[in-house]
Amino acid sequence: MQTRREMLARSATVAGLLAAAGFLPSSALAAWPQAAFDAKTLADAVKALGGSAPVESKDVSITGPDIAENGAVVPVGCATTLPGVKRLLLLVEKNPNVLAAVFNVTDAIEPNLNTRTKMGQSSNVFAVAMMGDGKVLFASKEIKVTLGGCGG
Amino acid sequence: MADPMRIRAQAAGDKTTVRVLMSHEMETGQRKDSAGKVIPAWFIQEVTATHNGKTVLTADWGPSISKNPFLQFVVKGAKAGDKIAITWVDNKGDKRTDEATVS
Amino acid sequence: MKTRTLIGVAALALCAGAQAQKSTADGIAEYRKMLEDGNPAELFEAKGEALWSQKRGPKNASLERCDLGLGPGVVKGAFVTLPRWFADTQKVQDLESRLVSCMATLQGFDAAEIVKTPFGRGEMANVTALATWIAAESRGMRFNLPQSHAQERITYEVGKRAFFYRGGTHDFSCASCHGDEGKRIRLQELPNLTRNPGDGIGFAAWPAYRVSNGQMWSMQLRLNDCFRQQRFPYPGFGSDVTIALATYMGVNAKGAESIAPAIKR
Amino acid sequence: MNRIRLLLSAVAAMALLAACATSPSPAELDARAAAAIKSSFRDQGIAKTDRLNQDLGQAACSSDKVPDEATADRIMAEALYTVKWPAGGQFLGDWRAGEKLAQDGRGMTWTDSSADPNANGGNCYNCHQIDKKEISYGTIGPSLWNYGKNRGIDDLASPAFAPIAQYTWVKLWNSKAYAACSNMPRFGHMKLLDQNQIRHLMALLLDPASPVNR
Repeated sequence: MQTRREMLARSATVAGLLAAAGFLPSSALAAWPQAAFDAKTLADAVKALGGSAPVESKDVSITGPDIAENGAVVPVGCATTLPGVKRLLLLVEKNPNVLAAVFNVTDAIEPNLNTRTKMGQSSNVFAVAMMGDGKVLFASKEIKVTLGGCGG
Repeated sequence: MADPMRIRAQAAGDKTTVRVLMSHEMETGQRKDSAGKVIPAWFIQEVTATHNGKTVLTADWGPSISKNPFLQFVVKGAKAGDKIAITWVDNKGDKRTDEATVS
Repeated sequence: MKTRTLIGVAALALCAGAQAQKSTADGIAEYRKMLEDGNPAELFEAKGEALWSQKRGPKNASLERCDLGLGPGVVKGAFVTLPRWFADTQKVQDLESRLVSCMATLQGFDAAEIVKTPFGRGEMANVTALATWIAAESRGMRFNLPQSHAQERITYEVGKRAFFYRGGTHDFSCASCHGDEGKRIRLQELPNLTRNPGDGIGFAAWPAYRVSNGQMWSMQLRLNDCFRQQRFPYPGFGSDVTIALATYMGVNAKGAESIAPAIKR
Repeated sequence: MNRIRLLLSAVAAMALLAACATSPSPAELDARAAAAIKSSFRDQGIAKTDRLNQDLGQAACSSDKVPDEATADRIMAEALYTVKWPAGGQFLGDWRAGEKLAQDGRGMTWTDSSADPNANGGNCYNCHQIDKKEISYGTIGPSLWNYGKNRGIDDLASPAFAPIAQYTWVKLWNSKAYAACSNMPRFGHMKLLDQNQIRHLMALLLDPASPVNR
C-alpha cells in the first residue's frame, strides 16, 4: 500500500522524466494558465490566476448532486447573482489538481455555467467568482462519491 | 479527426439556453494502461463560444472535466435563427468547430 | 428506566438508518436526473445516423436498403421487434448481428472479421453507433417481438434455459441477480428480467452510455460484461446464447416502452 | 359420399398442420440449449470453457424450479463434507483486513490475470449490508450488521462463540451446505479465498471489536 506522499513523489518523478523526454503535453495554447491548473489548493489556484484571497459569499452558488453514483461524471454548476463578474471557476478540493475549469464570462451570457467533472473521492467542490473590482468570492458544497456496481 | 459536437440552442423569451456535447477522451495523464505505462494526458484546453460571430464565452479546462464533455450556458438576446458556434482546442493542438442555429 | 432509554436509543438509531437510506436513494435519483439532459449517447446517435446513409465498404454502398425486419430501409419501429427470424439468413438475429449481415451483403465487409473485432474498435465501433441511432429511432415505442415463427419460439426457450444456467467459479447465473424483485448490487437496482420489468428498464434501456467508463454500450456488450462478472468464459459476438438471451428478455419485456439509448452508471 | 371424403381430407389436413405446429419437447429444448451454450463461449485469459461444466448442485439449480428434496439433501450433505476447518482451530483473523476484502469485488473474471486467492476480493458488500458506515451495499443477501452481537457474542470467551463460529465458517467455505441453491459463492471450496482470508471475514462478522458489532 503506497502512501499518498509516496504516490505524489512517484508521479512527480514520472512527470519529470516525461518532461525531460519532451513528452509532457505542455499547453498547446500559450494562454492556458498552467500554474493555476497545477495548483493543489483553492487559494493557490486563485492566486495563480492573479486573484486575491477568496471570501465565502452567499451571492455565489455551486450546484451539484449530494451523492454521485459515479465519480467519473459529476454534474456541477457555478453561478453568481452579482453583476461585474469576470471569471467563474470550478474546483474539486480533493482532486490531485484542484482546478477543473475557468470560464471567462462576458456580458453577453448569464453568469451561470454547467458542466461535468471527475471526482476521485468524496470532496468539497467550489464555485469561485472573480469580480471586476478585484474581489474573489466563493461557495462550497460537499459531494459524496459512492461505489457502484460489482466493483470488478 | 474528431467527431462532430452536438449543439442544441433553444430560445425562450430573450434568452437562449445552449447545451453542448463534445466527443473527447479527456485523458488525465494519471492513469496507467494494463501494461503499467502511463497513458499520456489528452484533453480539451480551450473552448470558445460565439453568437453570430461575436465571442460570448471562453473557457480554460483541465483534464478533470469528464470524458465526452458537456457544457451549458445561457446567451442573452439570442433569438431563433441566430448562429451559435463552438470551438475547442486540445493539448495536442487538435481543434474542432461546429455551429447550430437557435430554435 | 435504563431499558426504556436503550429502546429509545435503538429506535432513534433505526430512524436515522432509515432516513439515511432514503436520502441515499433520493440523492442517487437526483444525480441520475441531472445526467439525463445531455446524454453523450447523442454523439454516437449522430455518428450512426451518418454511417447509415454513407457509401462505404468494398462495394461502396450505403445501408439504406438494409432490412431490419420491417422491410428494406425501414428503421423506425424496427428496434422494438428484435431479435426476430430472418428468412434470408435463416437465423434469428438481434439488431447488431443483423447489421453485420447487412454490412456484409450490401457493403461487402467481411462479417467474420467484424465479429472478431473488440468492442469500441474499427467496424465494431460503427456497428455500436448504428445500433444506437436505430434504437433511438424507436424511442417511446413499445416492445413487441414476433413469436410466430417456430425458430423464434425455440430461441425464447433456449434463452430461458441459458438465463438460469449456473456455472463458473462463483455458481452465478443471470437469474442470480435478475430473477427476483427489488434486489440491488451495491446501490444499483437489479431488474427482474424473467418478466416485464417496466418501461425503460432492463432490455428497454440498452444501448446505453456508461458513465463509469465513458463508453457506448450495446446490448451485445452489456451481455458480454454480464458474463464477465458472472465469471463465465467469453461469449462470442452474436453467438447463439446472446441472441437467445436477448429474445428471452425482449419477449418478456412485451409492452415496455423503449428509452434507448439511455444513460447508465 | 363426397362430403365424407371432403371431411376426411379436412381432418387429414388438420392432423398434418397439427404435426407441423408441434413444438419440440422439453428434452429437445434442453438439448438445443446445451448445444447453444457449448458453441457460444471460448477461452479468454483465466476464464476457460471448462467453467461451463456443471457439478450436481449447479445443474440441479439451473431452472426456475427448485430441485427435489432428495437431490437438495444430497447437495447439502456433499457440500458439508467438503468443508476444511481452520488450522489450529483458529477461526478469527483481522477484521480490518476483512473489511478490505468485503469491499473488494474483484477476481476470477477473464480480465483478471491471476486465479490466486490473493488476487481476489470477497464481493461481500455487493450483496450484503455489513458495516453501517458503508451506504453502498447490495440486498441479494441478508444484512450482516451486528452479526456477532445479534447472536450473543459479547466476548470471544462466550459459550455462544464456538457453534456460531463453526456455522459461519461453513457458510463461508461452502454455502451450499445449508441451502442447496444458495446464491452465495463457495469461497473456500472453489478456492476463491484462502483460509487466512476467510479468517479475516470471520473477524469482521464475529469479533466484538469489529465495527459490525458496535
